Order: sequence, then structure tokens, then C-alpha cells
Amino acid sequence: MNKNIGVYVCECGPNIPERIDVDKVVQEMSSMDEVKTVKKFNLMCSNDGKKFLKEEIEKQKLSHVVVAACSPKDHEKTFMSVCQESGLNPYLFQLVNIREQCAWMIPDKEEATSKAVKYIRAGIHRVLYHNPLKKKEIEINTDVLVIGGGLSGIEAALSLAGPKRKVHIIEKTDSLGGMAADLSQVLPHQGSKMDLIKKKVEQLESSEFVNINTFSQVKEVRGFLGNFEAVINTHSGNGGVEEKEIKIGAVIVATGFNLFDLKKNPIYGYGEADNVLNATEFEDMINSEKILLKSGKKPKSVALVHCAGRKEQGYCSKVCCLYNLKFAHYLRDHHPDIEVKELVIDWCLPHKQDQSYFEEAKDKGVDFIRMDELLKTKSTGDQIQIEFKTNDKSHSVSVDMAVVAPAMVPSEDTTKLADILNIPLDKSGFFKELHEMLDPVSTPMEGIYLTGCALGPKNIHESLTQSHATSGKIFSTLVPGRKIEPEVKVSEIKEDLCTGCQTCLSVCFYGAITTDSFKGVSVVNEAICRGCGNCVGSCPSGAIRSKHFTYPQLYQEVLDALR
Amino acid sequence: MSHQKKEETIIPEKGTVLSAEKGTKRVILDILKKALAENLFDAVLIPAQVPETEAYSWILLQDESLFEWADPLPPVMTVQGGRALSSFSKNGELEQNIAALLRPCEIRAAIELFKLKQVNLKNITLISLDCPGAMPLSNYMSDPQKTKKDFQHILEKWENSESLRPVCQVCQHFSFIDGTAADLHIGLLGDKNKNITLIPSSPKGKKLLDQLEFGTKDSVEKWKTEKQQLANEKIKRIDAFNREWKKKINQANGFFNEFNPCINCHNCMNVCPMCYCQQCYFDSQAINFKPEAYMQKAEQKGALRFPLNTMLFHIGRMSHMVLSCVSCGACEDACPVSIPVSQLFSMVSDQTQKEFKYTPGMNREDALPLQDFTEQEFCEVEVPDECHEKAPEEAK
Amino acid sequence: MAKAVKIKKKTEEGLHDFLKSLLDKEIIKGVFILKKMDKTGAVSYSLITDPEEFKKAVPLYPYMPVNAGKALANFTLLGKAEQPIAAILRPCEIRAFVELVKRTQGDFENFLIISLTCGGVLTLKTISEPDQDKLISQYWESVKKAEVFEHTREACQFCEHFLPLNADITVAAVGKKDLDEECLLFLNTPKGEKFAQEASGSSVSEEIETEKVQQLKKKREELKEKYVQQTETGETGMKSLVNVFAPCLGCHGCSHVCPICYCTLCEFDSKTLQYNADGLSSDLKRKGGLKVPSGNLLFHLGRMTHMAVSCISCGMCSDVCPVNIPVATVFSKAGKSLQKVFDYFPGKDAEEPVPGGTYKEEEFAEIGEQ
Amino acid sequence: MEKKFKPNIVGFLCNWCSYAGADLAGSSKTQVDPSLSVIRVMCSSRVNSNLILSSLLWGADGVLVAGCHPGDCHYEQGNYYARRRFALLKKITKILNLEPDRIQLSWISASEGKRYAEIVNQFARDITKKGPNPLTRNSQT
Amino acid sequence: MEQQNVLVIGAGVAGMEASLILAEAGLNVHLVEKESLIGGQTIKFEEVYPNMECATCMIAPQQQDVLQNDRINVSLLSKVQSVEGSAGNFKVQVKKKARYVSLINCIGCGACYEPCPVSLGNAFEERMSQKKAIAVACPGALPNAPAIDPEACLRLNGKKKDCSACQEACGFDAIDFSQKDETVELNVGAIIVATGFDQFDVSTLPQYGYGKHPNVYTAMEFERLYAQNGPTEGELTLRQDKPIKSVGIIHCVGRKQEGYCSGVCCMYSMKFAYFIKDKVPDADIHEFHTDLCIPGKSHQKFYNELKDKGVHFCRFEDIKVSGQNGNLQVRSTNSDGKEKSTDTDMVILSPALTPPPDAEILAKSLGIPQDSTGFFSTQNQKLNPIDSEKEGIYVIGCAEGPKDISESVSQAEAAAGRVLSFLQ
Amino acid sequence: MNSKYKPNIIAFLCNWCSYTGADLAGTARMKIPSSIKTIRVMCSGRIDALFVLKAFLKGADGVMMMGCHPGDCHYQKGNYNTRRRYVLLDNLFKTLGLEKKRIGLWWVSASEANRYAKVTNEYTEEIKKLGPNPTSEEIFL
Repeated sequence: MNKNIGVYVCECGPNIPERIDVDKVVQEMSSMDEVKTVKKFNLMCSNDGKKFLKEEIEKQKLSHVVVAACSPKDHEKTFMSVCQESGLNPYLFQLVNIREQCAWMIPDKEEATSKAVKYIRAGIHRVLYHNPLKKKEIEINTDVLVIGGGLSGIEAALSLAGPKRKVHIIEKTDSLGGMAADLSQVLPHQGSKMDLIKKKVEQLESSEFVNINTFSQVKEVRGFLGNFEAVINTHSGNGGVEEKEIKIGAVIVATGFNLFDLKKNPIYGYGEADNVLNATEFEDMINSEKILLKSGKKPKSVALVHCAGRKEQGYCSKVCCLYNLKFAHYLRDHHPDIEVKELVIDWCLPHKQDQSYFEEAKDKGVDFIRMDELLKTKSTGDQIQIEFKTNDKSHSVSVDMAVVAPAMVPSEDTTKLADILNIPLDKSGFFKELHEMLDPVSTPMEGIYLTGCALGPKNIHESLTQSHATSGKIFSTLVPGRKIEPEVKVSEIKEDLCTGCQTCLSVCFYGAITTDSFKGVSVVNEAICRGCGNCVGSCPSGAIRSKHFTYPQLYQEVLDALR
Repeated sequence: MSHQKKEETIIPEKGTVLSAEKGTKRVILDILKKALAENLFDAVLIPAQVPETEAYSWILLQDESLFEWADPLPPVMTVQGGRALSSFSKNGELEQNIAALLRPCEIRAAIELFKLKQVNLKNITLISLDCPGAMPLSNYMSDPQKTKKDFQHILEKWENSESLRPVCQVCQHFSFIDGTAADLHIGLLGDKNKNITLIPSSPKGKKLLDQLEFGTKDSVEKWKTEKQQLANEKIKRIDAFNREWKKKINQANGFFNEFNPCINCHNCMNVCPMCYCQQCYFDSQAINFKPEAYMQKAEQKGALRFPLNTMLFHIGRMSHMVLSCVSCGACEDACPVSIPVSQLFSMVSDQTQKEFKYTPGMNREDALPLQDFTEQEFCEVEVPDECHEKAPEEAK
Repeated sequence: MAKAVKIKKKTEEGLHDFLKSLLDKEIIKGVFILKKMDKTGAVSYSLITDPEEFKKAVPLYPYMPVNAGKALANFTLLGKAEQPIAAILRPCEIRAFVELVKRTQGDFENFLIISLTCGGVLTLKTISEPDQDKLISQYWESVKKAEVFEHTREACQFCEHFLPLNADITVAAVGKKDLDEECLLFLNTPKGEKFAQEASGSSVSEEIETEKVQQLKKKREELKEKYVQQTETGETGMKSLVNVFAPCLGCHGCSHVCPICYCTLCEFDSKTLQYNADGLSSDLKRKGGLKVPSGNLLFHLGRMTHMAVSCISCGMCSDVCPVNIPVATVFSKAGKSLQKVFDYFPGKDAEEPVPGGTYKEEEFAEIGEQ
Repeated sequence: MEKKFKPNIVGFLCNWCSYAGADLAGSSKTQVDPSLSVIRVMCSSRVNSNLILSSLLWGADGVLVAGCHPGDCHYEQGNYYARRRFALLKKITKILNLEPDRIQLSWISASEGKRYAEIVNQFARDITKKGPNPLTRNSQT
Repeated sequence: MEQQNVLVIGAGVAGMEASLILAEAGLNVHLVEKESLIGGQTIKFEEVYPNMECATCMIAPQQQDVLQNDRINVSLLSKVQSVEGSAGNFKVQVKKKARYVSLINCIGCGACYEPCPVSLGNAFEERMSQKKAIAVACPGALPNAPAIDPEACLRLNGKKKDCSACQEACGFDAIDFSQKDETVELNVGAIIVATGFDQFDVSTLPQYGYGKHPNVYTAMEFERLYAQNGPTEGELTLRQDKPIKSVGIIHCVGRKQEGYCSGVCCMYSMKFAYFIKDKVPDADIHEFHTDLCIPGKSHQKFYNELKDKGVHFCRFEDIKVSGQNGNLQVRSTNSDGKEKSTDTDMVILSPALTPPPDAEILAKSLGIPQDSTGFFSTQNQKLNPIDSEKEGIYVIGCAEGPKDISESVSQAEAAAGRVLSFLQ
Repeated sequence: MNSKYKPNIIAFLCNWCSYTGADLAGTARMKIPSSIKTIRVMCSGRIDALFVLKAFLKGADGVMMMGCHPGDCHYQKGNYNTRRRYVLLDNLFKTLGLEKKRIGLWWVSASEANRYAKVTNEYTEEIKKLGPNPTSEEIFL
């Protein structure tokens, strides 16, 4: 193919000529081989400029275009779309940054000019090695698999299910509802009961777009965004296991949490002293509306102990303060004869209305005791003695009953599921989000989303928000009838050269590389690859090519840098 | 995210001591013969002399008649054993049970290649033996008889000899040091040549000894002591060796002077067990340029050496495999212009591997250094030095 | 009789001066030539552009660190040289370059090719010999006498094509007694004549193929017979082939230095021929033993089918072999026979097609019809 | 013809942080030494020994690799791998007898235009002080 | 819903995320922002906790995406005036102030700043630096184009009607004094409110000495002080210049007054300690806190790490800042009534997050209530956390209450999810 | 030689002539020796010298190459190249002292079922006389 390169130097108004001798640049470039035309233009990114470029490409029958102007961050896309409109593959274009990197950085005009020449020359040499890349389109399946039938899972399923999108929800226990279904009240300061969950479950069960699988677990998930296949194991009543395969476009992990095992640390006295309860057991008491000691008597005093397992786990579980307050409210409201002592390390009430809830409890006569560290909980005859340290002094309180609030910990299947889904865990053992701040419900595997306490301790409204967030993500990426366009500048493996050492596989964060075990070579899944080039950097034999950032392309730049 | 199953390494206290009156090599061969006869293995990978010639090569031995040619410890290392093992085991699990009798450096190469998926160890039992070193291949090729005699002498005395390959003279891993990854080790030291000591170093190895009815009842102390003595001597030598090479390299153009005679045949790479690539990056078209680019370089430099990129090849190859270099010396043996490739690589790898706290081929479970990282490491390479400990963030 | 220039100087000096003046006057932009490296005695090819660097050039040094045909092809693989460059090549190197140009692996344009009547090159191993200088003066003595020097490569010792083809200028060396007094340059082409105008010598008419040269040719032909005999290939068929190649390490150095083996990835290094578990199993069952890595002979025979017809017998392969296999001799033997069958002389003409890439309808008519 | 030595420095900048930082330096009109030529790569992990070594052997007086700060990588972990590879390379270049600080790894974020300028200027000063890469005139490379 | 258009008010991190998701799903988004740039408060931060990531690196690609997305129509310097109609069919009046700079012509070269004769405090930089009447908020602002402050500009405020310094300097004919404020009417199906937060005004509490002692800083001031693209380019140069040996960081400023815990101050206060330790490793840093509120799986680790680095944590019940000649003294009382006095060179106040001042007006025009704290109230705190009292209007990010970036982004994505689910 | 010896012969057949011819032989129920194992290629020109060599070195007792008659090639001229390749192999075998009868080239057209039967039978007989390929037992290849 004949190479006809068009080189266009944008003056960017006065910005570039101020520091760069554009005419000299034009003159230098025109002597280069394979450069068909070199022209300067006042402002390439303007409409006139775009029109000019379009005409040039068509008229001069250019095979490659180099524009020397501003940063690719500013106008790479602009000019690429001009190329596209003019029938030139947009990847046969190179933008050379002579504004930010030359004109604005180098005060000496001569130096800036020669630097610009250097850069443009590199751009011309580079563009000759460009390949016309084509966007691909992949058909998608818009159905969704929700793993976990707790509150988060239910909410996500409800939000997503519709005539154009089926939702499969799988739950390992016998029924939907999860942890939240056992709570006495979810809304402490408003006091309403938790039948809403029931309503939601009913709504799900009646929906024709939802497929509920109880007693089920995922065995295998493979594929990528828009094209996953999952194998589901369902335990039937007689001990048998039924296996089925479903096709979905996205997966939502809503596997919830477990409670910290209080027996792990003797200081909580749990399991040793009678009448030391954990939060769930106390919830049950509230549900049965009977607050009684083991002996059957009503307690005279109850201690609510915060932060059990916080130190062991290394994080604050966020919700315990509030539900302890809920207990306090309940006791004061319904059993005013019971004295309530609340042993607190730090109040964690980060919501605009929670503080007032605390103030109200205070007004109701709850005795808040600050402790720096819990030392011991032991039974002394009828009573439970709790020793703790505050301001470096030891104190103790004695009560009839102690309710200990355990930390939230990852649910037991988390590690196994992470392996199945090929997504990472964080140091606390929860699933790790793609980006803690900006992408809180995504995972490195595009199309697999996380919600609720699978990600870490969360309160109910946060979990619900996240469920909606996952549905938002899925709605926008898997639109029925639309195809997805994966990144174009991805890595590519030359099978002949690949030795199958799997080095690339181990450095790829996104799991975009797999092994074809029959051929013994690595394979890039272009739908997953984001094009960072880490695999290219790791491959010793040069069997991987990162499109648009190939070795020859970069070497051309290096060579010209060294001219 | 597959997790390699851990195979435990037994710190050996007990093994089997066998009399070697018949000759060390004979005893070893007899053990293997027995194992084959009892169908503990289907074949043995072992060096053998090619009949009618002085050449040695690796054979997969199944037919008993071939034992006539087998030699567990030939005077030279022809093909690196790791490479030989890789040549037939990389494309999947073997159907046969194979025992591979390799020198320690070959075992280590095999383990490195195993990590790189170039060796499948599923049905392979690795047997290592105390290695006195090997003779330079070129010496052997020009005078096989004399070299054989010299080697026999070394093997009897277990003393250092100038006639051994330089890297063998300073080899630290000539034996089972602290948990090499072989399944069974054959100690030739310990009552030099009167006895041999079989030390199991994995459950597989132990089972093998039991199956052969040798058991593990004898103390291996004697072997241990002697081995340690020899190791101490070698460690002394290696320091001097490294110092000397550093001095040479630190001269102006030191590196280039050493590689000056290079004719770009890439023999060093082709025989290197760790250069496992189908096509070397430095042979690929990625570094081909137009004549103008070369002219430009020639003009810049006044003269441009041909073949092109010879030095890039060596330094680049070093950057690729130095962390896995087992200092086996194969490269130096194969060099037609006698460049001390292996000595140089050995010096560099010794330091680099220390930096990365990695000894290649010691352990099947260690992750390869460049496939792994920790967040707090190597902060000093960043400039300006900003080594603040980061908030704990999840690795993988 | 051919046109020539005679310079009253030691041959190597005369050539040196001639090239330097070309470079000084920028008639050529670079000289592709053997050069002594600093400090170490190593010699390698260099493309010299700086007249200062040219001082270290040793144009006629009897050493071939790489077949220069391969090096030039490497240089011009992606395009022709833009400016004139002089290249000093030995006859077999020119032939190699021609073969590569045929396969579009190089480009002849803009090269001024200078060659010599070649007395052969020393083996690679001699470079590390301590009394190298002595060896070299012995070499030149034998060249003057048109003898076969024993420390040259085996392939050189039996090389009968030591008169260059396709050279613009040929330096007389073999059998030239007064090598140390005068430099005789034969001008074979108009291009050679044009450039030679810069040489400060007198025009003469001389004969290239002197009696001495013819004698040497004959001597070498005899030697070839002898060496081929020695390899023993062909006597007992497969067994002798196996024995000849038995020490092979599989380093493929021979293919790597071979100018005709131009592939970036050799098929024998590729996955195509690797063992898989199944194949291993059946072979092992059948034979009761198996050499590994296997495919040793397949490599050598296969390589022979690929390039023996174009083998220019430069001897690089033998020289590079770490286990002293006489590769070049075996290949020369096969090559000679094949070249006869196809009536092909490798490196003669860049326009002539490679035997594998062409055919005549009427040839070998009897084959396939029995 | 003693000309003042002006080094040739190759700078590999990651697209997301360091290149943006360099742009910011430009748009803030910060003066930056012209001896560094910028090559944009998507992630610092793309820059391996092949690229750095060839730059050095082909005569770069210095090579700067800049990426996102640890933990900030657009591709999550790329820069950790880049750092490891770089640590290895530092060891390797030692035997070329080059000053080890002819190659430099720096973390430059998108907001650190000023830091970009400082790092580049300082690096250019350092390299100028060191003088040309001896390999530039080495005919063997 | 008849309308496939959505209005997003506020182009901070939440507003941008919601817009991007909706646009990707194929809806048209009107993104209305009152400032001249997008990015909200996040772009003011140098780094964000807990992983100390560079905020600009994090946000810039998102900003680019918003500006380059064909489906997102960004209106800058704009405010919502009134809203009529109901879910599925809102009619919204948006008042768009004139920028006096053409975004089409301007290329952001900055030639116009120099000649402008007027200097004034830069609000973006908490008035710690000066800007011209025509300026961008900070280097790297997006869109990369200045705006003219009509109150400061001599020509526009009438003080010097013939001033055209900037116009003359501009090579692109980008300055357009003829621009007028305008009101546009939008038809949208849903509205997402992402108006963000403001900070509690610490000058109302004299015990902290803000305004009196120059080296008492607010959190936002410190963020800019530390920022590489801020007024000191990241140098910790104090207003009353002196070396920093000791710093006091006071939490919970305004918590009592506002009646809630903002949930983020503990973490960002610790981030400050981290910054200072980085720049001045020898500095003594005192974190004065009440309850440490550090929920989330990785936050406590951050705290532990700081403690290991020698940052002092001190719980107080009552606190007071006094000072003389630039030497500051922090007097704190603990729960036992014990008093402790600490000498510092610098005090940073971490104020509560409050609703922006114009929330009330917006609440009225949208017809949705505010709760007792002044933030917009939502239907049901726990089960419908982002649905406002009015159908089709969603409240996300700090408009709903104080929260961190992660939660804001979650809510943004959730709002998009709600809208899209509704459409389905 | 054991009369029961059954050689292993690999035959590479071109798709258009020889394979059709072989098929025809089958349809006509001609007797083709069971020692022949056919491998179909599109053109005899595809029969790489390496196919032949590899088959031979792996222990095939004979290797047959078959294609269309000269001038009949479905791809115009492929078989001329095949012929040259065969000459090359043949010459190589001869020069190196290998048993050149172990390889052979035959032209068999689509209609020549008879010829196919004839050459295969003849070749099998010839190979039988020659005995097993010693290569199949050779370990040190």
C-alpha cells in the first residue's frame, strides 16, 4: 500500500507560533519520505479546521494523518472522528502534542522548535506502523444472576426484573429474606415493623420475570460482561443435587455477612456466663416480647456492650452503635423498670438523624458509660460483672444481663465464591470493590457487581442503595437490543510465539487472559482486556502485542527521541 | 486463581546408606534397574553414551539393555537436564511414570520451568545427586579420553580442580542444601565412594524408598557433615570469584569487552534452560529498523557494530532470566568463542536473586519474582524517594 | 585480461587508504568492514562513518565473526540503503548476500562491493589464541604461495569458489607474491571503475585467474573429496548419520549463524514439532528408549531440505558448533549434489530464482510415472 | 566544536497520571527542560526492560519512567509490577557501568504539574552533570 | 415516563456519575451546575482517604467523559429557578448566567488573565490566593476555559466601560461581552438532586479562634494549602509564616450546633495528619476528637497506621484555642474533667458538613421538603434512601446528608438505577 | 524376512486427482493393501518435505507422495513444485546413503483407480522386500 501521510500543524491561534517557528517545522517535515503534504492551519479543532482536515484527507487521498497540536487528552477524539467521517480508519492518525509539551514548556523558541520537529518526526514514523483497528460488537444477554436472597439481593432483583430482563436469584437456604428478615425493627427511630421485606419477597415470588432457586449455590461462572454462563447446583429434598446451566449477562453478588463468633475471645464471657447474649439472641427476645433471664426472672439491669470483635477484625462495623441504641430505646419504652447501661468505646453515628436518636435515648435515662477497652466479662453468682478501662483506670459494672454486639464478618462462602468468580478479596476478607471511592459496586471482572454486606459492613439503607447502584450499572451497560463494544486498543497474543508460561496471566488484574490448555497458549479475551499493556511488559518473548502501543511504534518514538 | 497444592519438604534426618563397593555408578544404576523391574517407573531419564561414539545424550530408558550405555554422572553436561525434561513433558501430563536423574542445577532448572508451565511434574519423580561439577564441553570434545580420566579423578577425590568449569568450582547448590525440590537425593559424599546415601526429600521420595524396601532407618549425619564441609569451601571461593568479576566488569567498558568476541549465534540462549521462549524477543522483528535508523546510529557513534543489537541481546536476556538463572554453565559450554557468559551471569544473578530474596528452583511453591509484588517493597527505586507507607490496600 | 588499478603500497594499506579517501571525501557515507575492537583483540564487522574510527579497520583480516551477507541483509531488511556504502566482503559472503536478496531479505542498491581472492578465514577459536599475530603472518605467507593453510576453516580449505562473483572491485590476494609491496584492485564493473578513480594508483590490465589460482582450485577440490569421505556419511546410511550428529546439543547455533537460514522463527524451534504426551508414549513403547530432546536428525535433515541447495559453504555452521560436528562438510556434500541436479549455483545472480521457487515443465519427466 | 552538552532523555509517561501531570505543567506554562522527550504509554507496567535497555544502548543519556503513585494505578496494580521490573533493571544496568541514576522511576500524579517540572528539570540537571551516556559513542551497541 | 430526558442538578462527583450512567443507558441528561467548572468539591482535594489516591487522577477521566459525552448537556453557571409538573413530565426553568467567554472558541491558553486589571480573592482557593476578574478556578479546571466575574469586571460592573484588555489579548475571539443571562426551559422526566454540601461556618464559634489567629485553618483551606495545584503549590507555607513543629487538628467543629455527626471528618482529619507527617516528618500532630467515627472495612487500619507513626490522639469534652504572636495553644478537657494544654503552630478545624445556603430555595422550587437538619429529606430513611417525597425526584450525595465519596457514588448509581428501573 | 511382516506406509494424496482416484478404487472394490495409510492434502504442492522426513524418521516404512499428472494440477502448477521437492529429497537420500526407496512420487489421476491399486500394491511389495525401516528402532535420533 502506498503511504501518503498528511501532516498538519495547528497554530492554536498565537499559542504555538509564539514559541515555535511553525514555518520551519513545515519546511523540515516536507523533506521527509512518504510525507505527501505538510500544512499549517490556524485552529484545527475549530469547525473550519475540522472541515479543512476532512477535505484534505479526501482530496489528497491520505493514508495516514499526523496532526501536531495540543494534548491528546484535548482533541485526540476530535480528530479521530474527523478521520472516521472522511473514511480513514481513525487509528491511522497520530496527534503530536506540541502545545503543552513544547510551546508552553520551553521558553526558548529555537529549542522549542527543534523539540517540536523531533516530536512530529517521531509521530510520522510512528503512524507508519499504525494498524487500522476496527471496533467490534458483541451480542449480549441482558439477564442477571443474583447470588444471595437477602435484602440486597431482593432489592436488586426487584429493580432489574422486567419484560426484557429476567433475573435468576439463588439462595442457599430454604427461603428468601436473609438476615434482615429476623430483625425486630429496621427503623429504630420510626419504630415500624419489618413486614416490608415480606412484601418484597411476595412481589418477587409473584413476578414472572424472576426465577427463584432456593437451596442452591453457584458451582461455576465463566464468560464476560453480556455473556456469562453459570452452573447452578440445587439440593433437592432427598439429598440429591441437580445441576443446571444458565446464560446471563451480569452477576450480582449479594451474599451478605456473618456475625463475629464471640467465643473466639473469652473477654466477652459469651458461652461461659449465663445471660450473656449476642445481638441476634436479643432480637429474638424482642420478637417474642419476653425479656427474661435464664432463670425465668425478669432482669433488673441490662448492659449493652459495644464493639465486640472490632479489635480482632480490625474495623468498625458501623451499624452496632445504632442497633444497640435501638435496644436501649426498646428497653426504656417497653420495660422502664429495667436499668440500661450502655458501654461504649466510640459512638459511630454518621447519619444526619442518628445523633438525635442518641440524644433521645439519653433523655430516656439510658446510662451511657464510656470505656476505652473491655477487659473481662464474668459471672459472679447471679450477676454479670463487666470490667473495663477508661482514662487508664479500671472500672466495673454489674448487671443481670449483658447483650454483646458482635462485629460483622464475611460470610463463610466468600473465599470459595471469589475463586469461582475470579474476583479478589480485600484484607478483611470481604469482596473487594474495583475502586473504593469511584466504583464501589464493581469488580475487576466487568459484569460482576457487588452489593450490601458482601462488600463490608453496611447498614440497611446503604445496602439498598448499593443494590440500586448495581441495577443502575446493569441498566446502562446491558441495554436490550444493544451490542457492547469492547476496548479496541487491547492486547493480542501471537499463538506461534506463545510458550504458555502464563506469566501474563498472573499479572493481569482483570482476568482477561486465560490459557488454552490444549494448545498450551494464552488467550486474551478482548471483551475484558482494558489495554494497559502489563502483560506485554511481562512477556519475555514478545508474543503479546498491545494494539496501538506496539514495540515498533514505541521504538520509533524512542529512535526519534535520540536523534 | 488456582492454588497449587503444597507438597511438604521433609528435613531429612534418616535415609538409606548403601555400600558402593561395586562402584558408585553401578549402585545407582542397580537401584534404578530394580525400580524399573518392579514397575515403580515406566522409564528413567538418564544421560547415556551414544553407542559407537564419545557423545553423551539424554535418554528415556525403558529397555533394560540400555543400562549398558547409561551413565548417571557423565563428565560433561551436554543438554541441560531441565531442558531435556521440558522437551517432552511440557505439553501435558505424561502417561508414564518417569524418574529423572538430574544434577542439582538441572533439578532447579526443572522446578523453575515447572513454575513457568514448561515442565509438567505430575508423573515425574525427581532424583538428584551430589554433583562434583562438570568438565568444559570443549575440552571433552577435543580429548574425550583425557577428560574422562580427569573427571574420574575428581569424582574419587571430591576436591576442587581447576579443570572443572569455572561456575562448577563456585557452585553453592551442588547438593541437597536446605530443601531442594527433588523427591529423592543420592548422596555420594559421606565415606566418599564407599557408600552412597539415599535421602528422601518428599513424601514421594520416602514412598519410593519404602517400595524399594530400603526404608529410612540409617542416619545421614556423615553425608551431612561432609556436604557441609564442601559447601563451606565453596562459599569461600564464591566471594573471591564475585569480587574478581565485579572488578573486571567495573572497568571502563568491562561488560562490552567481555562480550566483544560475540558472534551472535545465540547458542547461549538456545542451550539455556531458562530461555524457554519459542522465539527470542531479540530475534524478533520488533527490533528491525530501516537502514536510515542504523545509519543515523552509525553516524552518531562513528561506527556501528554488526550483527546489530548483540549487546542488547545479552543485557536484555540477562534482564529476562537472571532471576531464574541456576548457574548451570550450559551457556558458557556452548559458546564457540569462549565468552565467560555463565560466570558473568552467575555473578549478577547471585546479587539480584538476593535482592529479590529468591533462589530459583528451591521450592515449587515460591511465586516467580516478576509475577508477584508486595506494596511496600522497593520504594527506594522511586525518585524522589517517597517511601511513605501506604494505607493498607488489598493486593490480590 | 581485466581492468585493474595498481597501488604501490602494502595490499591492506592500499585498500585502507583507498576506502579512507572515499569516506573523507564523502563519496561514500560509510564503510562496512572488519574492525578491531578497543583493548580486546576481538574483531567484528562495523559500519564505519567516522574517518577516525576507520583507523581501527582491518579490511583483509582473515576472520569471519559473522557471515557479512547476513549482516548486510539485516541492515537492509526493511529498505535499501539511502546513501552509498562500501562493503568489504569475502566471496562466500557476497554469495550469501545474493541468496538473501533473492529472498527479499536484503537490498543490493547503493553498495559498492569490494572483495578479494580469498585464502580462507581462520577458525573462530583462533581468536583466543595467545600467538594470534604469528598465526596471521603465517596465514599471509601461505596465501602468497596459494597454499591451503591448516588453521583455516575446513570449509575454506576445500572451497573452490574463492574468486568473487558480483564484486565491483576485487583485491588480488591468493598467489600474489608481492602482497606486501603492491595492492592490485581488479575493477569488475563500471561502478567499480567509477569509484576507483579515487584510488591513487596506476591503471593496468591483469589476469585474475592466474596459474596459482587454478592450482589452488584443484588442490581444494581434492581436499573436498577427502573431508567428505571423512564425515562417513553415506557409508552405512542412517547409522552413520546418527553417529555424526550424536553429540548435537540442539543449540541450533548452526542455523542461527547460517546466512541462508533467514527465518525469524525456525520451524524446528516452533511448537509444530514438539512432543506431546501421546506421541511420547507410543514412541517409547515402540523403541524401549528415546533420546531427548528428540528430533535432532529431523532438524538437520529438515534444515538441509530448506537450505542445502543454496548452501554457499561459508563454514560458519561448523565453526560455531560447540561439539565440533562437521556440519559444513555434510551440508556442502549435500549441497553440491543438489546444486548439480538443479543446475544451480548459489549466489551467482540475484535475478535467478531459487530452485524451490521455480520449475520447468519438461524437467524430471520420468519421475512419478513409473 | 565544544558544544554545550544537551542530553537526550527518554520519558515514558503513563497516560492517566503522569502524562496528565505533564500536560498540566504545560498548561500552567511551567518551564520544563526540553531534553526530555515524552513517550506516552497506557500504563507504566507497559515499560519493561526491553524498552528501557534499548533506549539506553541506543544512546539515551537518561530514561525516566513515570507512573501513578502506588495505589493510584488506573489499572489497579500495574505500577507495582513496573516497580519490581524497575528494581531488577537497576541491578542489571549496573554491569553496563552506567551510573544507576541514569534511569529513574518517579510517581507523578495528574495534579502534580509542578512536581513533573521539578522532577524533569532536576533529572535533566543531574544527567547534564553526568555528561553524555558513554554508550552513545560505543560502536558496539 | 414520556420524557427520556433527565435533569441532574449539581456536577459534583455524584451528579457526574449519575449523568454518565444515564447517558450510557441512552437517556439525554441535562446537567446543571452553578459554578463555571465541573467536578464539585472533590477536585479541590489533593488526595482522598483511605488509599490516599490522587483525586485529580481519579476524577479527571470522568470529567472528560462528561464533557465529551454527546448525551450530556452541561449548563454551567446555571441554577434551577422553578419546577412544574410531575414525574414523567417536569417543566424546569433554568437560569443560566453569562460566562462572557465562548466555550467553543476558547482553547484555554490563558492569555487573557495577564492583562486584566482587576484582582480579587479566589473563592475556589478559599480566598487564599488572588485571581483576575477573568480566570479559571485552578490550573487543570475543566472545562478548561475561564469565566468573567461580572461583579469584578470593570467593564461589566460599569467602572470602566471601555476596558477590553482581555478581549485584545485573546487570539480566538473567545471573549464575548454581548452574552446575556438567559433562562431556558427544559422538559424532563426525572430530576436528580446532587447539590452537595457546604461547610459549617467556624467563625461563628469564637472559642476556636478562627479569623483571630491567622494560623487557624478550616479543613477546606488546608485541602487547598496542601494541593499541588493550589495557591502555594503544595508548600505548607502558613499565613503567619513560621516552621511547623506542632499541629492541632480539631474534630467535631459544629457538631453540637448542627446536631449530627458528619461521618467523614474523622477520616479526613486523619488524612491531614498523614499529609503533614509526609511533608514534615518531625512535626508533632495532635488529633483532638470526641467520638472517633471511622466505619468501613479499611478505615480503622488507616487509624492504626497513623497511631503507629506517632500521631497523638486525644479525646476531649471541651476545647478552646488561644494564642499569642502566632503561637497557638489548644486547651482540651477530657471526660474526667482533666485539662490539658498543647502548644501548636497551626490548628486545623474540621467543621461539620452543612446543606448549601441555597438549599432552601431549591427545596421550594422543587417542592420537596428539607428535614430538621436542612438537608433534603427522603421518603423513608431506611428503605427508600434516595427517593424524595415527590415522585420522580431523587436526592443523592451530600444533598441528602453528609457522606463520603463512595456512598455518594453509590447513591448516584442507585438514582440512575431507580430512573432506569422506572423506565423499564 | 517374515512374510507376515506388514509395512507401515504413509501416502499423501492430493485432493483432486489422487484422492479421487483412491476413492474410485474403493468404490470399485479394488484390493488395496492395508499397509497404506492415506492423508489427504489439497494439492500435492502442500506436501512439505518435512512431512516426508518426519514420517520417515518416525519410522514409516515407506512414504508415498501422489498428485495429479503434470499439466493437470487443479491449482495450475503445484505438482511441478512437488516434483522438484521430491527430486530434492531423493537426491538428499542418495547423497546421505539413506534408503531412497522409502520415499516415492507417483502421479495418479482421478480416473486411474487401477493405477492407484497398482502402485500401492507394487510399492507395498517393494517395501516388504526392503523390510522394516531401521529408523523405527533407532533411539538416538
